[in-house]
Amino acid sequence: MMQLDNLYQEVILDHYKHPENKGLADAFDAQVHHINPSCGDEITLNLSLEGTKVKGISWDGVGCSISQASVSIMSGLMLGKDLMIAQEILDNFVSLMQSKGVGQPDENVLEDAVALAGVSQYPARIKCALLGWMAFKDASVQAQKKN
Amino acid sequence: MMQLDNLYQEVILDHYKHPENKGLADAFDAQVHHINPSCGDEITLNLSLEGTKVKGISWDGVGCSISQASVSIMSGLMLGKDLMIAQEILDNFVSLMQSKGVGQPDENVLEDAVALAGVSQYPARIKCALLGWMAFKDASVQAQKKN
Amino acid sequence: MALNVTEIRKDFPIFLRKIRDGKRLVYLDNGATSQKPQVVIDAEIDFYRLNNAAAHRGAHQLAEEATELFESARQSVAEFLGAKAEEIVFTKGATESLNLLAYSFSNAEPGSRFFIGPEHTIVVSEMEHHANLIPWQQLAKRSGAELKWFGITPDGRIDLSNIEDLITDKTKIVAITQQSNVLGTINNLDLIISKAHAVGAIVIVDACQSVPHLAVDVRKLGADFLTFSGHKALGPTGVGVLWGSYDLLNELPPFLFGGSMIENVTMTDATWAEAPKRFEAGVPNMAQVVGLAAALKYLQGIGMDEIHEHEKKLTQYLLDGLAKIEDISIVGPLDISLRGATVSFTVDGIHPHDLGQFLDNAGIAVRTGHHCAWPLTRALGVPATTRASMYLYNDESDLDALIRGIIDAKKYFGQ
Amino acid sequence: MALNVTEIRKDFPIFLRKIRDGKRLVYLDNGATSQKPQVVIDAEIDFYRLNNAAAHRGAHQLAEEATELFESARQSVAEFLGAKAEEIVFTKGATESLNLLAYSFSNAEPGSRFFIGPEHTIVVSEMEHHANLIPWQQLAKRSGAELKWFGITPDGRIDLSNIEDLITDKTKIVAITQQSNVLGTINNLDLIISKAHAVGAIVIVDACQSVPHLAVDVRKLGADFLTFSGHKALGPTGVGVLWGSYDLLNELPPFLFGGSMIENVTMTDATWAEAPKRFEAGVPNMAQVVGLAAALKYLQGIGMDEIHEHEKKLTQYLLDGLAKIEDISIVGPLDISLRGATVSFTVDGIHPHDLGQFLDNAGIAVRTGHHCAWPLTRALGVPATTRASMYLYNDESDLDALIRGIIDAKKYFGQ
Ligand SMILES: Cc1ncc(COP(=O)(O)O)c(C=O)c1O
Ligand SMILES: Cc1ncc(COP(=O)(O)O)c(C=O)c1O
Repeated sequence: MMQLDNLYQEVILDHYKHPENKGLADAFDAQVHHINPSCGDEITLNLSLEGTKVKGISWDGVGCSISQASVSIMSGLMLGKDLMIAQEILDNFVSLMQSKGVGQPDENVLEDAVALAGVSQYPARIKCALLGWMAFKDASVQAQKKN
Repeated sequence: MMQLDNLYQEVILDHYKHPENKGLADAFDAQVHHINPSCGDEITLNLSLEGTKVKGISWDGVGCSISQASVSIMSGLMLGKDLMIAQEILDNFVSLMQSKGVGQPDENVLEDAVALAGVSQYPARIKCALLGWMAFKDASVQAQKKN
Repeated sequence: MALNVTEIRKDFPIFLRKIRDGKRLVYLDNGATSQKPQVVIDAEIDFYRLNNAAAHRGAHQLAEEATELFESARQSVAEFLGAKAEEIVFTKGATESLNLLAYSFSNAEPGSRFFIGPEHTIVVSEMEHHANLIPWQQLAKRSGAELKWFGITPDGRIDLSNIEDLITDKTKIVAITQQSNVLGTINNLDLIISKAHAVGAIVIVDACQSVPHLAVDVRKLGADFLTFSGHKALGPTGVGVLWGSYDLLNELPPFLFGGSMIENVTMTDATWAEAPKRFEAGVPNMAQVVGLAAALKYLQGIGMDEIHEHEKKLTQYLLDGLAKIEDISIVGPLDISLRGATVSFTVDGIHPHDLGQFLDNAGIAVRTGHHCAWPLTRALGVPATTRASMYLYNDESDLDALIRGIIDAKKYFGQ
Repeated sequence: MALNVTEIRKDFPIFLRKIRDGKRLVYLDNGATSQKPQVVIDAEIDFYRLNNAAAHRGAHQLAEEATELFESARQSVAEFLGAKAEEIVFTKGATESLNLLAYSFSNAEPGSRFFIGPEHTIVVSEMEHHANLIPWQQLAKRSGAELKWFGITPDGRIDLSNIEDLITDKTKIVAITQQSNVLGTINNLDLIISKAHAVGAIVIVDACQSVPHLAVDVRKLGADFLTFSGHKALGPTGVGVLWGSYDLLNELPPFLFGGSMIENVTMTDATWAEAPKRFEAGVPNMAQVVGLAAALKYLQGIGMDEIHEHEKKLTQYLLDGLAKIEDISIVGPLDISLRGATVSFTVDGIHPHDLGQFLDNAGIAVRTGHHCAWPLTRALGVPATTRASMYLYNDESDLDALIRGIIDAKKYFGQ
C-alpha cells in the first residue's frame, strides 16, 4: 500500500470527506463550469473579487477524491490572495503536477496542496487534480474582464 | 529463365509482335473501351455479329505483351464462333486464369490460348490476360441488345 | 468443453510481466482492448520479415506475396463472419468504419438509396458508444435529418416499447450496438432489423463488443452493415472490419479518395473501383490485417461458443460475488441470459477513479469513467462507473482478486 | 560520412530471404513502401508483449504505460519534423491525412477560415499522387470551388510560369507534393508558399516521398499542413502523420467522430477536445505509432543528410548507367540537383509490365504502371513507366543488377 498511501495522503482523504467552501454562494463575479472529458468529473465554481483580491470562492461538483480534495485545498489557499500571488501559486502547482514524481513541492507557497505531490506519478490523475485549479484560472480571467 | 519462359511462351511473343485483328474496323455493332486501372493498359474493341455469330472483331490498344497477345489470340479464336460457344471458351479461359498454375488447359477448346496458362501463376498479370476477353464479353452483351 | 485458462494464458506473453512492484496482472479491461497471443504478434513480424511490399501495387514476388496474404486475410475474416470475401472492407477500426458509412451517406446523390435529407430520420439507442452516436449526430446535422433513439429500461435493456414510433416510413438508418460496452447487455436485434427492413431502412450493427466474444453470422443476423475493431478481438491495433451486404456495399459511394480505389482518373474527375477496393484507398494496413486474420483463427481454434460459455460462467460468478458486497449497485442486467461478460458497477462513497486506482495498486486493471458512452452514464444517473470486462484468459481467480480488492478498497477509503 | 550499406542491410531481416528460387533480393520499390529494420519490428512487439492497453482510457498501469509510449512517440515525431508535439496528429496514412483535411474543410461553417465555396479555387499540380488529387477534386465538387493546377515542364519540373494566374485572391488551398513519386523531382516550395500566404491561402504539403529521404523542418518550410506515411519511412504499415501549424490545426473542425476526441456529449450534440486529440477518434494505432517513432529514431541515427547524400550518389550512378543503354527514355530530371532517388523510365518496344516481370525473375523489385499518378503519366505521353526507387539500404551493386537486367530484357524480348 505504500505507493498508494503516497497518493492518498491523510490530508487528501480529509478534504475529500470534509470539503471546504463547497456549496455555491449566491453572489459572484464569475461562474464557470468545467468538465474532465475523459472521466466525466464536473465542477462549478463561483468567484468574487474585491479589486484584484479574491474575496470569495465557492464550488460544487462531483468527482474522485483527488479532484474534490484538490479543489477544496485550492479554494482555501486562494481565498484572500491577490490575483498576482494566486497566479504564482497556480503556476507552482501546475509544475508540481507535471514533475512526474520528482518535483520538490514548496510548502511555503502550496501549503496543504503539497499533499497532492504524489499525483504527479499517476499521469491519468493529473487532470483530476488540476480540474478545480483550471476552473479558478478561467473564473479569475472572466471576473477581471467583468470588473 | 525457365519459370519466365513458362510465362512468355513463343506463341505469346509472336502474337505480341504480330498481333491479329489489330486496327479498328469501321463497321461494328458494339464498341467498348476497357481499361486496367492498376496499370493503365487500355483496349478498344469493335464487334459485329451476324445473328448470334461473331462476324467481325477488331481492336486497338496499348499494353504489355500478355494483354496484347491475349486479345490477339482471343480475337482469332472467337471469329466465326456462335456466341454460345464463345461464352464457353471464355468461361474456360477464365477458370484457367484462376487456377493458380495447376489448371490443365483444354487445347481443343482454347487452342493458342493454352499458351497463356503460365499467367495463372502470376496473380498480378491475370488482369492483363483477361482485359481483352472482358472487353469481348461486354461487347457481345451490348451487340446482342442492339440487334 | 471448458476452457483451459492456464494453457491459454501461456499463449499471451504479457502475462509474464508483473504489475506495480511484482504483482500478478489481473487484466479485466477487455472492453477497452484485448491482449495479443504470440501467434498474432508472429503473424505481423513474419509479414515484415518475409513478405513486406505494397499489396496490389507491384508485379514482383514480394508484392505478389503481400497481396496474397492480404487477400487471404480477407477470406479468413469473411469465413469468421459467415460472409463473402468481397463484402469485407478493412479500416483502421470500428470508429473509422462507422464514420465511413456516415460520410458515404453524405456523398450519395439525391435518388440514391443512401441519400438522406431533412425528410428522413436516423435511429440509434441511448446505450451507444460515442463512435456509434456522434457520426450520426453529425450526419443528421449535415443532412437535416432527425436523430431519434431507443431508451433503456431500468434493468439496462433496450426499451423497444415505442419501436412503432421510432422506426417509421421516414427512417433511413438504424445504427445499433449488438452488445453494450457498459451494461454488458446483448441486444436481440431481430425485431429491430425486421421492422427496419419493412420500412426500407438500412441497419448498421456496432459489433465491437460482440464479435470478439460470441459467434456472429452476418447472414443469420440479417443486418446490412456490421463493424468491429481488431484490437478488441486479440488482433493488432490499427485495424478494423466493415462488413456490408455486397449489393449495398457495391452501391455505396466511396469515402477516402486516393490510390487503388479508382477505375480511371483525370485532372478533373475520377471513377471508382468495385467494392471492397473502392473503400481501401492508399497502401493498406497490411501487417495488421494479416495479424487480425491470425487472431480470428486463434479464436476459432478455441471455439467462439466455448468462449461465450466460459464468459457466461465467469459473469455469473462475478455477479454472485458482487451481490455479497454491501453498497454495490450493478448497472446492467443481473441475469446472464443475453448478457456479455462486461460488468459495470458503483460503490457507494467511493468514486470509480479512486476504486480503479486502488485496484491497480493490487495489479487489477479495470476501467472507470463514462466508457465513451456518456449519454448512457447520464441516463443511468451516475457520474461514472467501474467496469470489469472479461475474456477467454480470465478465470475465477481474477474475479476473486477483484472482489477482494473492492472489499479492501472499502476499508481503505473508510467506508 | 558515407553509409555502410553492408552493415545497414544487417538491420533489415528481409534481406536474409531469397527471391524466385534463390536469388538475392534487390529491392528498388521504396517509392511504394520501405523495408523494416529489426528495431521497428521490436518496438511493435514490445508494445504488445509488455505495455498493451488502451491509451488515454484507463488509470491502470498498462494504460499509463501505453499512454506514455504513445505520447512520447508523438514527441519523437515532432522532433523529427522540427515541430511541437501538439501539432502531430496520427492517422492511418497520408491518404487519410489528406482526406481528413479535405473533409474538415467541408465541415467548416461559413465565416471559418476553412470554409470553401464556389467563389474559391483549390490549386494542385499535375504531378500529384491520386491521394493528393482526388480528395481536392471531390472537395471542389462538394463546395463548388474550382480546381486548378500547375503543369509540368518537359524536363519534369513543376511549371511555375503561370503562378500569378493560378494563385490569386480566390485561392483557398494549395496542395502540392514536395517530391514526385514518379519523376523524382523535388519541388522548391518557397515561391509557392510565399505567394499562397500572400493571398491568405492554406498550403498543404504531401511529403510522402520527401520526409523519409531528406531532412524536413516544418518551421523552415513554412507550410501550414504536411503529411507523410510511416510505411515509406521504415515504419510499420497502418500509420501516418499529419502535421499542422498549431493555431490552424486547433481551429480546424474535426473529421472522424467517436471516443477520445470529445469534450462533452449528449444524445443530440457534442463538443470537441483540443488538437491533436480532436483528430484521433477511437482507440489509436498504438503499436504502429510506437514503431514509427523507432523508425524515425533509426533514420536519425544514420542521419537524414547522410541518407540524402547517399541517395544522390546512387541516383547519379543509375542515371549514368541508364544513359548507356539504347532506347531508354528517362521521365523526370536528368540532373541530380533538387532530385530524389526515384528514377522512372521507358524502354522502346518493351512494355513496363514485361520489363518488371523480367526483372522480378532476376530478384529485382521495381514498380511499373502509372504509380497512382495517372494524369501525370498521361501528360508525359506514355502508357506506363518502370520505376526504380532507392533507399539507404541500396548500393551500386543493386543498380548494376538493374542495369544488367534491363540489357538482358532487351535481348529476351528481342529488341
Ligand atoms: C507522393 C505520394 N503521396 C501520397 C501517397 C499515399 O500514401 P499512402 O498510400 O501511404 O496513404 C503516396 C504513396 O503511395 C505517395 O507516393
Ligand atoms: C461498442 C463500441 N463501439 C465502438 C467502439 C470504438 O472502437 P475503436 O475505438 O476501436 O474504433 C468501441 C470501443 O472503443 C466499443 O466498445
